[in-house]
Amino acid sequence: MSHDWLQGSADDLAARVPDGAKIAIGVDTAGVAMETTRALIRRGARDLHLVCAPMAGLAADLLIGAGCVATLETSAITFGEYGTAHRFHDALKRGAIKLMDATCPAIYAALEAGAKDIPFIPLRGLIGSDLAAHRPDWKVIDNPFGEDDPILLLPAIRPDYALIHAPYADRNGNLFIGRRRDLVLMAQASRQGALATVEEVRDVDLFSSEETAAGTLPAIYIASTAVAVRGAWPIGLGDHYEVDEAHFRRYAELARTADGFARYLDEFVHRRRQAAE
Amino acid sequence: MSHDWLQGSADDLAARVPDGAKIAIGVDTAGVAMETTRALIRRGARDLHLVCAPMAGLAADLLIGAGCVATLETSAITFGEYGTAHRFHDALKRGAIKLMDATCPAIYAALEAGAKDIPFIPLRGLIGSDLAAHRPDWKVIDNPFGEDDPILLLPAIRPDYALIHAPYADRNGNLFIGRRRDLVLMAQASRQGALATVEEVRDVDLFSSEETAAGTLPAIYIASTAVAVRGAWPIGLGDHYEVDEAHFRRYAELARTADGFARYLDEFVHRRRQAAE
Amino acid sequence: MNVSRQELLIHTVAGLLLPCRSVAVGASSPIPGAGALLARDWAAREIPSRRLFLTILGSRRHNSMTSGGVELFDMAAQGRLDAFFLGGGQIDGEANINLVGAGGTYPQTAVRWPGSFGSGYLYYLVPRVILFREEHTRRVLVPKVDFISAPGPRNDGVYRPGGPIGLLTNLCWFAFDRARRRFVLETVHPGHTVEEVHDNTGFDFDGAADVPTTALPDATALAAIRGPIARQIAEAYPRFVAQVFPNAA
Amino acid sequence: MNVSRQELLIHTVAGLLLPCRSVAVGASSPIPGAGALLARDWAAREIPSRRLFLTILGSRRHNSMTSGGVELFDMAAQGRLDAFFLGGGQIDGEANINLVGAGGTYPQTAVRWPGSFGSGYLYYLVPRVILFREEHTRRVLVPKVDFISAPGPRNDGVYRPGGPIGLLTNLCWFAFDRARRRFVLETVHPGHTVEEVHDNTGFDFDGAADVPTTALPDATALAAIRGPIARQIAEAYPRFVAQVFPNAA
Repeated sequence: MSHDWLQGSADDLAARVPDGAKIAIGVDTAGVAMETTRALIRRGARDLHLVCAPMAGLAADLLIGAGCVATLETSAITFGEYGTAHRFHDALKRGAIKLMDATCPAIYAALEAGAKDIPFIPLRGLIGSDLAAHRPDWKVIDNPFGEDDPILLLPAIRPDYALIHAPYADRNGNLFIGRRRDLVLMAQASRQGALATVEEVRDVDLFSSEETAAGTLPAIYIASTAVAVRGAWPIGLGDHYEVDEAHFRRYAELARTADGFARYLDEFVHRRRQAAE
Repeated sequence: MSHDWLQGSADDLAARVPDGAKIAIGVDTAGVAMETTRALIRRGARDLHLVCAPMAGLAADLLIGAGCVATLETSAITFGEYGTAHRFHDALKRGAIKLMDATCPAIYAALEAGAKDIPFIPLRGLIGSDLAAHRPDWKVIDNPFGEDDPILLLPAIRPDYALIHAPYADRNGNLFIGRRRDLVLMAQASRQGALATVEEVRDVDLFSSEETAAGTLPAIYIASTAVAVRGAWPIGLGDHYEVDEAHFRRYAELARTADGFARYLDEFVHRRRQAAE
Repeated sequence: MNVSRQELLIHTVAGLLLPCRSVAVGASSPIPGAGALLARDWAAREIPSRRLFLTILGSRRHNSMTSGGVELFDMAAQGRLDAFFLGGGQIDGEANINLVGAGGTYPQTAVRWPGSFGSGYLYYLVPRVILFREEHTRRVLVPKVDFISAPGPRNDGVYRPGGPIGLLTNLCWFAFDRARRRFVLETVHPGHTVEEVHDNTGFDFDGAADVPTTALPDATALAAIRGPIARQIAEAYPRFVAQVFPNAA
Repeated sequence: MNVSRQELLIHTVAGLLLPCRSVAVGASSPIPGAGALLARDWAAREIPSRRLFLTILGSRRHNSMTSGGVELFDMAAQGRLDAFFLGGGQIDGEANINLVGAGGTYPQTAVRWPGSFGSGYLYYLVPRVILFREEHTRRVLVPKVDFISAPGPRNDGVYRPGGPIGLLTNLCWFAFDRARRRFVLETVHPGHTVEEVHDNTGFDFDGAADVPTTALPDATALAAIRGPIARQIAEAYPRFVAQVFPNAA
């Protein structure tokens, strides 16, 4: 197999992301590129505009805590049952990040508009909420096809890159993603495409059967790919591995304070220690 | 297997479609419900608004020729290499149908707006074309997020039903469609959902693996399902059977004249003769 | 018959969902999830059998969506989602909900919660939104929320085919009167009193002087909850089931 | 070396597509499809090897899209589609194209063609649209089209990052000058003359008095066209290959 599309590591992907870039990351169930996230911190990325599609967890908390993020656009930051996003809360209180609070379907719709490269898209809901009140970039117009029908318009979101992680790539660089079509949306909406890590490269052609083709993200949407074994760790990956709960507990303890968080970064990001499986 | 969701035949599906209904049909490569189309003609449907998603072939020509159609919304009517749509041309010349000429992405985008139930969606292109000049239902506005940037708004399309055909249903009424996501769009956009025929019902659960799940249209979008073996005939169906070219030649001859078309209907629609495989 | 608080809530949720064809349950919601599974079981036992489509976010098995995360929201817009659950760090008497934060000045609130999730949209579109918040205190049920993630129904000309049908807590079930924009105390859970509800609610609400007690599950329902339903919800919420139904497995 | 008309066109198309990263070819387009396959082959042989993403609509093998029919159009909007082919029942000197009908009064035209397909959108967005129409007559190449399916480039403030780069026919290759909104005769195919082009073109165009002849494929290219390329395009166009390359299989 000649894989000239394959990079050496997640650090090679992170090297492509300039300071100030707009980066999309996905939900914990969709394949989170945690190793690329750590690589971004190692490379010292700054002033990122983080678009959580449509919310995020540990990846956002790490990037915020490490000072990589200037702007955070999200519907929620949550670890679910696995603790609290202390670094996000701390940055908010310090006024260290600009927050663009949204609701999930607004981020999805804006990314869909991005993938269609239409400048805006209307969405129901939101009018009369404080979410809309704090988003001067959203506009309410009178539905031109209705009467006395106010409707919100969202500007399209086109990230520079989407960070994604998938179970495997085929020999041509197409990614198997199954039903996780959020990854398709994120990759299509991104101007440069996805920076993708995979657990492995398999010597197969995903387009050879209608079943695997249906669950494939085509290579044309991928800017760069590298293998990162357990690349979503400590988050789980579908049928492949479970969330590392013990590690989340450890993180929750350390990330309560800036010092503890610095020790966490030192150990697990800069020195690249992964908990044993 | 108890299949209480399964109807007896395509004629049971056609019985659900009232006169005047807005009906979506798909392209020849996506699984055309030809048997349901014939059943609609048998039931004598009238005044249909046919939405071709985003164009159509024989199914549209048959429905138009049989007098079922009042309004035709499409980007093209074509049999590809298999002849000319004589009944469409004849109806146009007689002024028997209202034509809403479009371009493929406009119909897709309007159906996407339908699936999101947003009242309209912007689209690039079209401005300055005679397509736009003849569509008073489309509006040009100034992009509220830009400057001196005219952009077209399309009203959403929400058909009442989508007519679709798929290789098989699983035991719970989910349909395997593979990559043919046009069928998902058509079903989601339709208020009542899809009227679906399948080649067979298989005693499997499409959601049991990530591969088959990725290529599945969930049962929640399906209004009614029936088995119709070779239900796309004389059009082909993916890996299952090829187009019946001899039958298309026969159709092309007969459909040149109203009389010939009437003989075709009598033989192949009302007397239900299918050419031998 | 000893019925736990969770069992009562699961049973109450199931009753509220029974009329539905399609229900979705958000993340971190084991009780709504179990209630939806019970309602689905009841619908399947009707004669003729009736299908209740159910999506439990975070579950791989009870999830039949194939178009990504946006599908839930599109489904709601299409009118294909009859019920959903929302909570809130604060809920006020006009059914405004706040999932963002309290105190301080936004965005530098004294307390910050995860965020609004899908509430700023689903609350307008889903016909039967059930507000579900176990904690029933004046800290949660406030006169006026500090931040409106999603506003309660109001007559402001905004497209709003959906909205809350009521609020279920550890103490009671409030219906919500959309015309009068007020909660109405409908039933109080066994072991609790109307007075207790008043004492712990920060907003005014309506209700007859004589409020009935929330119905308990019968033996059949209780056996279903403790057996098959507990086992089904364990796929998405193993820790919840280990704590509340240790004998289910 | 005896080069057929089709072989010359395939070779010319391949040269026009060589700079691209991503090309799509519409339905009923065997020559553009074969040309795109040849360009892909050339790109793969470059050192270092370069990948040309190719989608042939109607082909199952040369189609790597997984989001339905809309994906082609979204891809164009995203800037991920460098080239596409459009034709027309009529094409005029300002590169307006008509795929709808001629004569009569719309919609009751004397002649009706299938319809506009994706032209009313792709023509604005794809940077290298190649107008491809084999028939080179005054019936097709008219002073002014009867219906504008898609307008040629014009200075009207409409968002238009794309447009035609030229027009390829059985007689010649015209480039299109977007600033002057006129076709420019660039090469005339072997065996034909500038005079013949003028006689058969219904619109005015520019061009030097001394127009070069369209380059012929060399022996390597011709062997590729007749062998592997013909075999690859046969999957989508078996009848074309049986007619034009009977010895390919």
